[in-house]
Amino acid sequence: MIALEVTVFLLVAAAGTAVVLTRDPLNQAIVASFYGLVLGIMFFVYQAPDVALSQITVGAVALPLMILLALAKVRALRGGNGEDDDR
Amino acid sequence: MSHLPYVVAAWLLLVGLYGVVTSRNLVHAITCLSVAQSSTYILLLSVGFERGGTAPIFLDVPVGTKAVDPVVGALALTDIVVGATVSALLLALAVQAYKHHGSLDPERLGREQD
Amino acid sequence: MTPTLRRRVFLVAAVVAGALLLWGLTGLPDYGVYAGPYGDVLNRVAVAERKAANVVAAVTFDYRGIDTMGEEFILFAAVLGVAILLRAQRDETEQPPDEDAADRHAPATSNAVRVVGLALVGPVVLFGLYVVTHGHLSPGGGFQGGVVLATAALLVYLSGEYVTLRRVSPEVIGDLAESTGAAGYVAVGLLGVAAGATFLANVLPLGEPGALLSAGTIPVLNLAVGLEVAGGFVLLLSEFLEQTLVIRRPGEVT
Amino acid sequence: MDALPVALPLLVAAILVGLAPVCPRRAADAATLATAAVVTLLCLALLVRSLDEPVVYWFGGWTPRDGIALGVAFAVDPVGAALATLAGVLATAALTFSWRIFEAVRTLHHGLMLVFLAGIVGFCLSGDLFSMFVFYELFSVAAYALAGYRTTDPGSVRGALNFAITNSVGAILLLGGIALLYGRTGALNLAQLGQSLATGPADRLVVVAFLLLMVGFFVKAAVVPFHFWLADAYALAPTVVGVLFAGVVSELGLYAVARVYWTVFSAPLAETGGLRGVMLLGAVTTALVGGVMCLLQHHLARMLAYATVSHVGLTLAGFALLGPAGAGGAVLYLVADGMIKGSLFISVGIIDHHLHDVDERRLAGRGRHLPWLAALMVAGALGLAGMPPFGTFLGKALMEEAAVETGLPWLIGLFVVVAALTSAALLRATGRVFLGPRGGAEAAATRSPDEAAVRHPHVHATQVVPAVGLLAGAVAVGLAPGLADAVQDAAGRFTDRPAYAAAVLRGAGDLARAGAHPPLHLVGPALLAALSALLGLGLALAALLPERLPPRLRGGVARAWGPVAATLRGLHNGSIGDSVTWLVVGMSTFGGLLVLVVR
Repeated sequence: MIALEVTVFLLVAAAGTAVVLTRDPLNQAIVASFYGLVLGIMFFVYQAPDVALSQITVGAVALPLMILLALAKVRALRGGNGEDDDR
Repeated sequence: MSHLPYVVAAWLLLVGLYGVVTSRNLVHAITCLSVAQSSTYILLLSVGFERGGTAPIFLDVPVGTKAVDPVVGALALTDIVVGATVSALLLALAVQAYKHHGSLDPERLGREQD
Repeated sequence: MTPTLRRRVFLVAAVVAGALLLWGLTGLPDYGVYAGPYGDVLNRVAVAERKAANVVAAVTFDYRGIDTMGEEFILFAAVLGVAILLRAQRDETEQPPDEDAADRHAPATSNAVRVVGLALVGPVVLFGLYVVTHGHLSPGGGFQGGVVLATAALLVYLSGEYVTLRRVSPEVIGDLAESTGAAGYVAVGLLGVAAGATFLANVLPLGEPGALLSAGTIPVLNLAVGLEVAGGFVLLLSEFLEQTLVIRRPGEVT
Repeated sequence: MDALPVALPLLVAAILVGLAPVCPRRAADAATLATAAVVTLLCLALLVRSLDEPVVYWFGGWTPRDGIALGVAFAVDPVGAALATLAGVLATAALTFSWRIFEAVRTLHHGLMLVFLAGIVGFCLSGDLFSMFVFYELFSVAAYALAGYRTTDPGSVRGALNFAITNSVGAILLLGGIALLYGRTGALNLAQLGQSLATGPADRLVVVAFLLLMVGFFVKAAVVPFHFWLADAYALAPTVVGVLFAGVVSELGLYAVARVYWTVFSAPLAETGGLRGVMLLGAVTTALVGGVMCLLQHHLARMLAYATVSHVGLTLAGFALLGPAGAGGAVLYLVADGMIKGSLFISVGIIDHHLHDVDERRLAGRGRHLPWLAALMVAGALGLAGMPPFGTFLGKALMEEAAVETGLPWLIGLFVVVAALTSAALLRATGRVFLGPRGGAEAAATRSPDEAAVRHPHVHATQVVPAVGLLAGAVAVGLAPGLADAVQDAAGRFTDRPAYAAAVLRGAGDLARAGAHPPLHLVGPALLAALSALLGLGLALAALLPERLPPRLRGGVARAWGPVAATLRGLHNGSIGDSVTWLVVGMSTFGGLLVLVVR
């Protein structure tokens, strides 16, 4: 196995672990976006450019965006309710 | 070493589930679930990978060139769409849960016993 | 279970599950060795049979086109679900947002951001269309291109033209695009039946590999998927956005 | 045109949603109901056609080459077609029920219902493992949305979240299993997978792939301990959805367990006698936990949800005998049981609609003016108990005979006990609501003071007819002449891997027609069913009139029962984290046992 592949695999494992260990959802969305990008790169290494393109548009852009919007929505609700929540 | 990607996939599955189980925030849990889901993309593409193969696109290379499996590519594409849409639906449910309970903490989604 | 107990129970079970997984996974052929016949056969015959240079596209939209139909309707169902959940919520709590309110609540955006954002819209749309229409030739296709197109709509929002977007009503457009694309996929499938073959049979002229008009129904299905995915993601994003904007009070930062 | 039962509802769903802004509500209702009815008829037609030989339909015309499947096939046999028909019948009944009362309904819900139905039908007909996964996700995603949309009820959102997260984990494991099998065989077609695995032993990859696939389906079927998500999701869903959830969704998980075992794994795992024991362990645990939990409920829909868990255990026991006789009985039982639960769910929906409550204690005595509804519930309870003439009786009789033949006669005891538990819960609730005294002081306090002034909505015929119709269907399944033989024939083919593979991969329809089946002994099973019903009635009476019991017995029962009840209630706390943790615990336990028995 060539060094590039091993590096990418280990990077993916580390990034995925970082997503889980980032407990604050706002920061987590950023880390998840990075993870999506790394996965996309891994799929290029796998000679699967179709999948890589999907993964980058969805995993690195669309999904983190939806997470951010959902959090913004929750924040707006909190403002509306005057309630607080322990994140 | 020849099984490293499989190990990575198993690791991501379990780490993602660990996140779901220990999460104190629904949005966090949903993102962790998507990490667990991503293990399947890796597993699928790994089993279809052929050392030295090109992408299965025969525009500039002639048919017959050694190429990786196109089927796992198609499966992984479907898988990614499924994962993303389920995450979107879960996020909408989480927003809804916040509205009812004023919290995203899964432990605080109160439950009436009967 | 208390959180601590649950974590412990999980960790014990996960160690066992992980050992089982690794034990089973080592039964796979070594990484980099592809054993099965399926992909090899398709790589050999697909270009000749389907005139599609991109074999992944041929698998996605022809050999296993029924899976992709299912996948499109998974997206369709999820978007419907999000719409039902978030729209119902809106009806419960808020007064119907009128144009004035939307104007007032729209975020203030600097002119520079606005210009850059709008300048990007054109190229992004073009790129999205390219990706959708060349799915049978190069990496990409309806799904990837559709997501790109949906982000173009988001750019319009980011550049502060949210009010413009509202006038076009993303919900109506999104619903329509999404359902047209989804129905279109099934309709192409029925075309095969109408032509006397089976459902999803590729009955259009196949052309020559590498040409834009080739591979029969594959580019048509790509268009249907592109339409559906673009509509679906516009809906998803706008449902979440709508929520945020209508509720947000003036002066609050998101 | 064998794709139509899936393509038609999807097409109508897309059109309805596209036309939502301009489509009148009644037109949307009518189109949805008509589509569900047409799908039912199409599936029924497939069922009839598949009685002679399997209907194999290759999408895009990609018939296999040299035994290699290039495309995806629907491989329809009577078992799959019967389940698809059941889904169609339940959907038609549920939509009829909602014709008059579902005022919050919008075209979007109709779209989701049709997608849900199409997903189920596709899942039942598919002969390709990955397509099964796609259809599994299709009906699941529709189900998550349908479970959570009743946004006025906070519990429904929590239930939907737990449902969606736990089932998504199940789907991930399922896909992992598919990837493992694909890596070994390079095939996705069930028949081809079976052919490929038949040449080798049950090595570690086969065992772990089997584990992952089974766990994925066990989650859907709600086999203990993969069931913790079920009660909230099913019980708090709207009636129109709950009918399908309780009636067919769990059954789909069981169907997939059986289908995948027999088409793919039956050859390499054939030598492992211990497999039967492991599966039976899960079946017995599920049946008992579900039965006891059912008895502990006072929320009527939740009671039905746990009755579902319990009967999943019974049906799994039939499949776990790993022979055609048990499988045939299980399939018959599953279809009849699904219709009975659907009918009961509709009855509960009528109670909810009419009396605005579904809690047995608060409802005490308030149903006295609805004797016909009481009759429907009692009939349903007897159906659950497996009394003749319901189809559940015939199914159970077949399973009991298979258990004896397999040398496991003690299973009959399980059937009796479980049927008694679930019917007891329902009889108790029916007695309390329709016959009992109006609630005591505690119930009165929780009831609104001006309840007498509340006008009870009229009960429409469109609500009652589907409940009666489904019960009639369950009876018809039990009485249809020659059905027992047909079921045994179908089960023989369902469990015949080489014949299935030949039909799918080579289009060879030369099926060894099963000879005449020996006549079933029905007197013994009828006595056992009567015993179940009597036990159930006795338990129900004891619960309703505890003061009539001897004090010593009452005290003893309370001491023994109390801790069990408290423990079980504590475990079923609706927590998402717990649910996923139990899933992993169940997976490692099941996996560990598999490793021990597969040698």
